[in-house]
Amino acid sequence: MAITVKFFASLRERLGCTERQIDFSEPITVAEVWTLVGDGQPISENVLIAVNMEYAGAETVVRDGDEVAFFPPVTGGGGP
Amino acid sequence: MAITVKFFASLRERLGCTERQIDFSEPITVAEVWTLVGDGQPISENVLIAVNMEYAGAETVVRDGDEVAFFPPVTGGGGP
Amino acid sequence: MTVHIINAPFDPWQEVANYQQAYLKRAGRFGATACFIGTMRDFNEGENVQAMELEHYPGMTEKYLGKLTEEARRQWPILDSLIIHRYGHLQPNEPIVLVVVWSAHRAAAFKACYYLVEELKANAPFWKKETLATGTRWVESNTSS
Amino acid sequence: MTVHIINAPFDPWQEVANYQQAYLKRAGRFGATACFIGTMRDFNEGENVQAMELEHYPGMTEKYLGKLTEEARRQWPILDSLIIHRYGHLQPNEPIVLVVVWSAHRAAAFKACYYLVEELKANAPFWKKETLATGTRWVESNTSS
Repeated sequence: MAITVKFFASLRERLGCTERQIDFSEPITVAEVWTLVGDGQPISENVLIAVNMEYAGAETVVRDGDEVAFFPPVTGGGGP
Repeated sequence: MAITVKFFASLRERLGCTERQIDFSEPITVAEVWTLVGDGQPISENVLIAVNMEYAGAETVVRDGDEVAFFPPVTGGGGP
Repeated sequence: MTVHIINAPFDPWQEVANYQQAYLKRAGRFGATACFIGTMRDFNEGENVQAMELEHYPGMTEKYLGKLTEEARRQWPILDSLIIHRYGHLQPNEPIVLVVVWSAHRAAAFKACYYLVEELKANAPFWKKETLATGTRWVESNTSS
Repeated sequence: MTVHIINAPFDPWQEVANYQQAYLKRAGRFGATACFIGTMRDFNEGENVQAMELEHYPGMTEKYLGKLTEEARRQWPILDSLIIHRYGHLQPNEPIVLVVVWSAHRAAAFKACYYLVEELKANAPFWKKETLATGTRWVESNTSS
């Protein structure tokens, strides 16, 4: 089983990675994905998670072909 | 002493008058102005009053040169 | 802080673009623009409306809207505002009123714009007379929303 | 119900005029148009901002804003909506986001527009990186208002 992992914004810069693939054989949670791709620390409250482009929690189980994204708090819209 | 009295919208049509002057010798309230210019009935809650282009109550005392206006509830802005 | 009471059709998007162009000396300062446009519909209370006569109280209208603008400025940190209101003969689909507020942040812009629109509808001395297929009628009261 | 995510400057007033022109088949039905424009300022947290890079999550942005629009439509009787959001390289005073809602009555238009703007700012996957005189910095959090 394989998933795509994406990083955005300051997290992308900090981890030095935009996108990577990871393989696994057992069902796996987003938190476990983070242990494979993250910075060695537990997921911070300042890291948001999306699975298949929808917001998700760290306990979400990911499946073959899923896209998991990690990113910092969003800052879109007008003004600062 | 003389004041100008104006009527607007459905009230203007009902009374058949846009503007008139009235003369008086004693201080006079808006309610008393209405008895001179109105339809013979007490001022209805559906008649709004402005004195010198500001909303006012029926007990307001008017002075020489004032402009008193009577009109129905307003219906400006968008939509109906 | 500008109020125009006009008796000819206007293009609200063009007006606000022009105003903002003239206002560009404040470019970079405003982060939020909130805007409302009220447009004449072709139906009201179940009837087709063919045209409308919009009467107002010249002088009091400008005075009231000027005071309203000042009150909004006291309540919120707004940078500028523009109100344009039609009077006279209107056809369906023509804009009746434009209210625009510029501010550094969105909450002030939204709240001030909403305030101006609600107060204008509640108190500005305008009256609508609709032309239906069967004749004319004065609109008796504004909808509450 | 339209969402555009674009990477070039846009004129919000022209866009909304064009959209409304295309949308005129509904002329006479909408009595209220509420509109919000977020514009890049040249200052933030006491510093002059010279430029901005706006990153987003292609795919998720469109998906999120599409769902948001559907949710607004469920909550209020809105006739149409238009959202345009920039990404890429921005200069001060350039519009970042345009949100427009058309409805028969003003309450629905105002409330839906406010809802879309607040939810967009809170959750749409965009990130701002500012260029200051001293270097670049990621904006860490949105202002609450």
